[in-house]
Amino acid sequence: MTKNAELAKPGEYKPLDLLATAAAREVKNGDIVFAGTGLPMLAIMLAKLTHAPEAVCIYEAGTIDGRPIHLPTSVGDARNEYQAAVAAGLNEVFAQLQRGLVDVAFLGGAEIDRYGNVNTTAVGRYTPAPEKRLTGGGGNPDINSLAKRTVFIMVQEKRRFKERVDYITSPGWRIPKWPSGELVPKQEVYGKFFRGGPSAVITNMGVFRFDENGEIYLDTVHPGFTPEQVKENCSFDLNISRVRGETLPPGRREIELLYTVIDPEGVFLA
Amino acid sequence: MTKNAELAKPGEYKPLDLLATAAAREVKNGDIVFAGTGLPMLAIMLAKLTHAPEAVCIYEAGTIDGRPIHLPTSVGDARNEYQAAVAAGLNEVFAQLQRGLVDVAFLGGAEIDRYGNVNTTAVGRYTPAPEKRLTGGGGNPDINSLAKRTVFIMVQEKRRFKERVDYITSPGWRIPKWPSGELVPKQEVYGKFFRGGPSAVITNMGVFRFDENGEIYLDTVHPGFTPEQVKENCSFDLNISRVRGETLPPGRREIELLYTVIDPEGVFLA
Amino acid sequence: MAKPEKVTLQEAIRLIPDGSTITFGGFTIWRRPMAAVYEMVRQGKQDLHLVEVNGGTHTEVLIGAGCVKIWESCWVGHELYGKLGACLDRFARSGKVIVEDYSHVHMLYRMLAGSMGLPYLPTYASLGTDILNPEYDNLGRFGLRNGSHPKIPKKKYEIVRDIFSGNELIHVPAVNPDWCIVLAQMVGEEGTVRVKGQKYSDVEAIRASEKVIVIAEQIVPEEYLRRDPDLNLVPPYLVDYLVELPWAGHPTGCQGMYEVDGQFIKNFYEKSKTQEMFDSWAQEWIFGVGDHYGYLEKIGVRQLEDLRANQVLGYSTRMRRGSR
Amino acid sequence: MAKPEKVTLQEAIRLIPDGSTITFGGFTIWRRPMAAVYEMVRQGKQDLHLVEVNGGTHTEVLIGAGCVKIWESCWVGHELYGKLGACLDRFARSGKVIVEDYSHVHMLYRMLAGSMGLPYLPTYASLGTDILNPEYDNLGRFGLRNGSHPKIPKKKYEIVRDIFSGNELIHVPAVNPDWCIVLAQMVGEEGTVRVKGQKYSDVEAIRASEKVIVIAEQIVPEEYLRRDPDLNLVPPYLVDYLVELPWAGHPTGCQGMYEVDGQFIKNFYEKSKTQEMFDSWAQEWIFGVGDHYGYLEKIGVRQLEDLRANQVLGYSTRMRRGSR
Repeated sequence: MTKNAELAKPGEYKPLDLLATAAAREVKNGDIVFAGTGLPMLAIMLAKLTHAPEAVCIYEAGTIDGRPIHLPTSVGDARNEYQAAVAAGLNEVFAQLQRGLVDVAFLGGAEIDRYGNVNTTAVGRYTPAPEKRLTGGGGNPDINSLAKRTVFIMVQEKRRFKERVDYITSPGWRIPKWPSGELVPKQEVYGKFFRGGPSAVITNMGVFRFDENGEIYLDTVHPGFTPEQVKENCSFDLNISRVRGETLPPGRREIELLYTVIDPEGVFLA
Repeated sequence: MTKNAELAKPGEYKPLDLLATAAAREVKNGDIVFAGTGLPMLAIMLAKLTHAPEAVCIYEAGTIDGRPIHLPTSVGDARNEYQAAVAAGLNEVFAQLQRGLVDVAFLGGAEIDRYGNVNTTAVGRYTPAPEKRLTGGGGNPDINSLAKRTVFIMVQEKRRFKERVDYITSPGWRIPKWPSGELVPKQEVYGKFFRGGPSAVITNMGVFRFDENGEIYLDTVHPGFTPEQVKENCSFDLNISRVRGETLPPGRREIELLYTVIDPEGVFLA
Repeated sequence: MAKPEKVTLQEAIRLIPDGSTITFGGFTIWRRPMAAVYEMVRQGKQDLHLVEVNGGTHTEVLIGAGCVKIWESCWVGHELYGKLGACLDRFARSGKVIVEDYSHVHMLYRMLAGSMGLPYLPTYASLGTDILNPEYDNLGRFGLRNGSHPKIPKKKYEIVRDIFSGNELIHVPAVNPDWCIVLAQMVGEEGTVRVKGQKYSDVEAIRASEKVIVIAEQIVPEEYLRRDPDLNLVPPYLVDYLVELPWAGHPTGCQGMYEVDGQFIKNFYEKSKTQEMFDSWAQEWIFGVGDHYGYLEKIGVRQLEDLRANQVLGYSTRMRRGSR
Repeated sequence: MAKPEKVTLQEAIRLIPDGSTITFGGFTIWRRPMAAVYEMVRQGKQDLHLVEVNGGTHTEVLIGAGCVKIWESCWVGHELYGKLGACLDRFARSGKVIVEDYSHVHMLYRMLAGSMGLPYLPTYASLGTDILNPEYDNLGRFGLRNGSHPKIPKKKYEIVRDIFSGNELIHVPAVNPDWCIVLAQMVGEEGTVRVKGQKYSDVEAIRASEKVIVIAEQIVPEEYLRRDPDLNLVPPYLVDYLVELPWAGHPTGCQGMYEVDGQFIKNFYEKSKTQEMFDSWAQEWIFGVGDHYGYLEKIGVRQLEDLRANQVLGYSTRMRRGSR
């Protein structure tokens, strides 16, 4: 078995492996994690098998601290229930979320803006009839409101990284205060209920974080890309002045776990 | 086995037998019943064994539709769970209650007034320190607010049937509207949420009901008592003009069921 | 009456009038009463008002078949097997379906409020989003919040300042659907419902609704379920109609019974992208098969056995899921 | 940390500072963590602020021993075995304990709100009662609603007019106790809690509270409990401290384990009617026995075996309950 510390070299891993590994590294040991369908499931399972064995996973559909032996394909999956602590329902897990128990959550989105506002509802005009309807928010905005940290996993495209998203499905760091709609810091809208918000965005090109003003900046760039290339794939003027360097590639042990223990069937990792 | 229709003669039953039987007769077949500790348990079990086999019993502690084979002594009792449909908790049963599912509930009280307001909290002065502290309301006021009909089982004493109770624990037909405290009809306080209220009071001397104005009157008097005797055991001027006659005594079959099937151990029926 | 009436699927669905407000048990592509949804399409239900904690493949079938007028929810899609609701996209764009967007917590709390007999519940989930944009209140824009529609609240939500916390939060209005249809693994002869595994928001949907149809994969001795009341979901008196029908959730999954049929959903998703393709899919899989057993015959024993859950693990171990 | 720390009863109780706000699992005289209550008396806890969905024998012991300053709840008594709380009567009359009366639904919703992270919940239960009489807001009368007590809300309740129903209802404030102590039949080695039978308001009390102590009648393999996650109450991360102690609920009952000791409670109730008798009872049954095992020895094997539950029925069939 290879050592965890041995990092894979360029060409020895696929983009998805890097995404899963980078996402897993956002989990701290002991974290209570809210994970959605897809890549986040790989990330939390990888984290638990490596540096965060005491992390606990809650699924939106109601399963708490499952220990699946086969990779679940969605949060409703029966596989999540294997050796779970509790098989509850939405009311229980959302109560825990709103009570402030969730440390970190993984989310996705179709569009994001410089303040971390995310759109999963509709592209273009919303009303009276939408130009293009997406899935809708689901629990994304709730989890993003109520967890201490959230990590977004997204595809890096110019049309997805926008100055302003067409519809704010999920609240970033500057958000409308209704009924006026004036954009104000998240803290102002949530007051005593404020717990945190987007802490990282991981794409196929880099890892982004948010500064003191809640503005996104590029933190690390994935091996094989330059900060300028990332900037070119944003519609807004991305801050690349704080780049710390390259994103750490996956370890060889992490890749082995992903392909042989976590997803041997090739459900997500083809 | 004796026939249900055969009524017992004076001297063939005890006061408690009559109370249990009269209470059981308030249950209609198919009713969803909320029952408390003590006599109500005998009443609902008796009703189910006689004229209301499809009645269903919910206990405040969380058990729904139990089929106990040994008489429970309190609503929290494990005996309630035998062959129950669901062993839930307070949140589930109170949700059903507030949702309007409960047809009839049995309650008790230390004091009652002419409008059916009941006190189980404190006798005499309440504040700053009470003169005599009782148990407190428990679910009594909630059940009395939210069920379609409630039946009170009480001891008939002058000090308990008062012009005005010292503390309105459980709402009758004329109740204070806060913050002013003005006494108004229950319908006015509950508005759209109004479902009903006290429909009968059963004591060791008679059965009382409420008129169009929400005022209590004597409906039937137990064998062996006169309406005047009942009136003498009330502090207020009891309406005895509508007495229909004597309370139907227990059937022989009902007594047999009470002593041989429902409470063979003599938990309540010594 | 404390006991549900046992009826056929066709009888149960015939009871639902056009224009009803409906909700379903299940979660996205799990434990959805698909057989009931197909039968609703066969019976040509119109103007349905769906209020769902979340949507899924069943929602798309109903929308594509033209049964739905209003959809209030937070999400529709097919998880891994179809990234969005193509029918909803099409019907929303053309204005044939009015969409009212909430968040997942909002929808849950609307149903929970209804199930608790409350007119609303408070929350601060999803403050600062366009879900609360007053211009995006679609039912209001269409003039449907004038009080003449008993199942449409006067406001989408209300902003309140709370004296206890000193904070702003919102009240979301209760919903009490006319009908709720739930799929359960086991129901007792008298109607006690047992749901295995995650409960999703089934109990809230059942308690909130005026009439409840439960489709049981199997009806079992009541006495068996009552040996373990800790495992049961709701008592018989919360169920109005009971239908027994195996595989009633296909192509969605049912814990302990069968797997999600991912290939079937993927194929449906592709066909749902145009109305023409949807119509021919519906002809093939809904109208053409006649009834539920015709549908199962068309799927075939081999596929059903691949989908059948391993009785120890609760999910299929025979079905090929990935690329390896 | 996801796992509770395993400690002794003495260690667990030592962690609770005087003046703490405390709640308990259980219901009236069922599944109350009595061993913990006795230990609180032995350690001489002072100025406790109890916030309970309902009270019972445990409340009376704490009040009689002078540990309690404020009691917010809706009911105290001993069911069949003592018709009221004689200690509360005495301490309330003398003004040594401040009582705040709510209804059962109010208390449940206060705990539920706390457990859902909400500042309040709405209800219309118990409108039109003296519970809502503004002059009967005892904490307010004693000047404790001035905002300087973090666990005392600014108002007892608020009357609101709701725009959705057009009706008046009330908001009851959330409570988040500092400590919650729960007795469970089984806890896994890692801390998953299983409660058999009625759940009362245990999950609400646990989620609402800042720190949770669970007393397990028995600690069992975690893997065993996780085979059936449908039966478990809460996951390990909601439990801070875990104590294993058999018969920890005596004289209250514990489903599947043992019966209520009615004679014991009846005797306690009689003794609780004067402070002198209470003190000598406490000397005999709390201080004199030294610890929990001393207490059990004093009760004796014969009595314990009479109380032990029949493993099929979940309650005792050996104990004489009535007059026949």
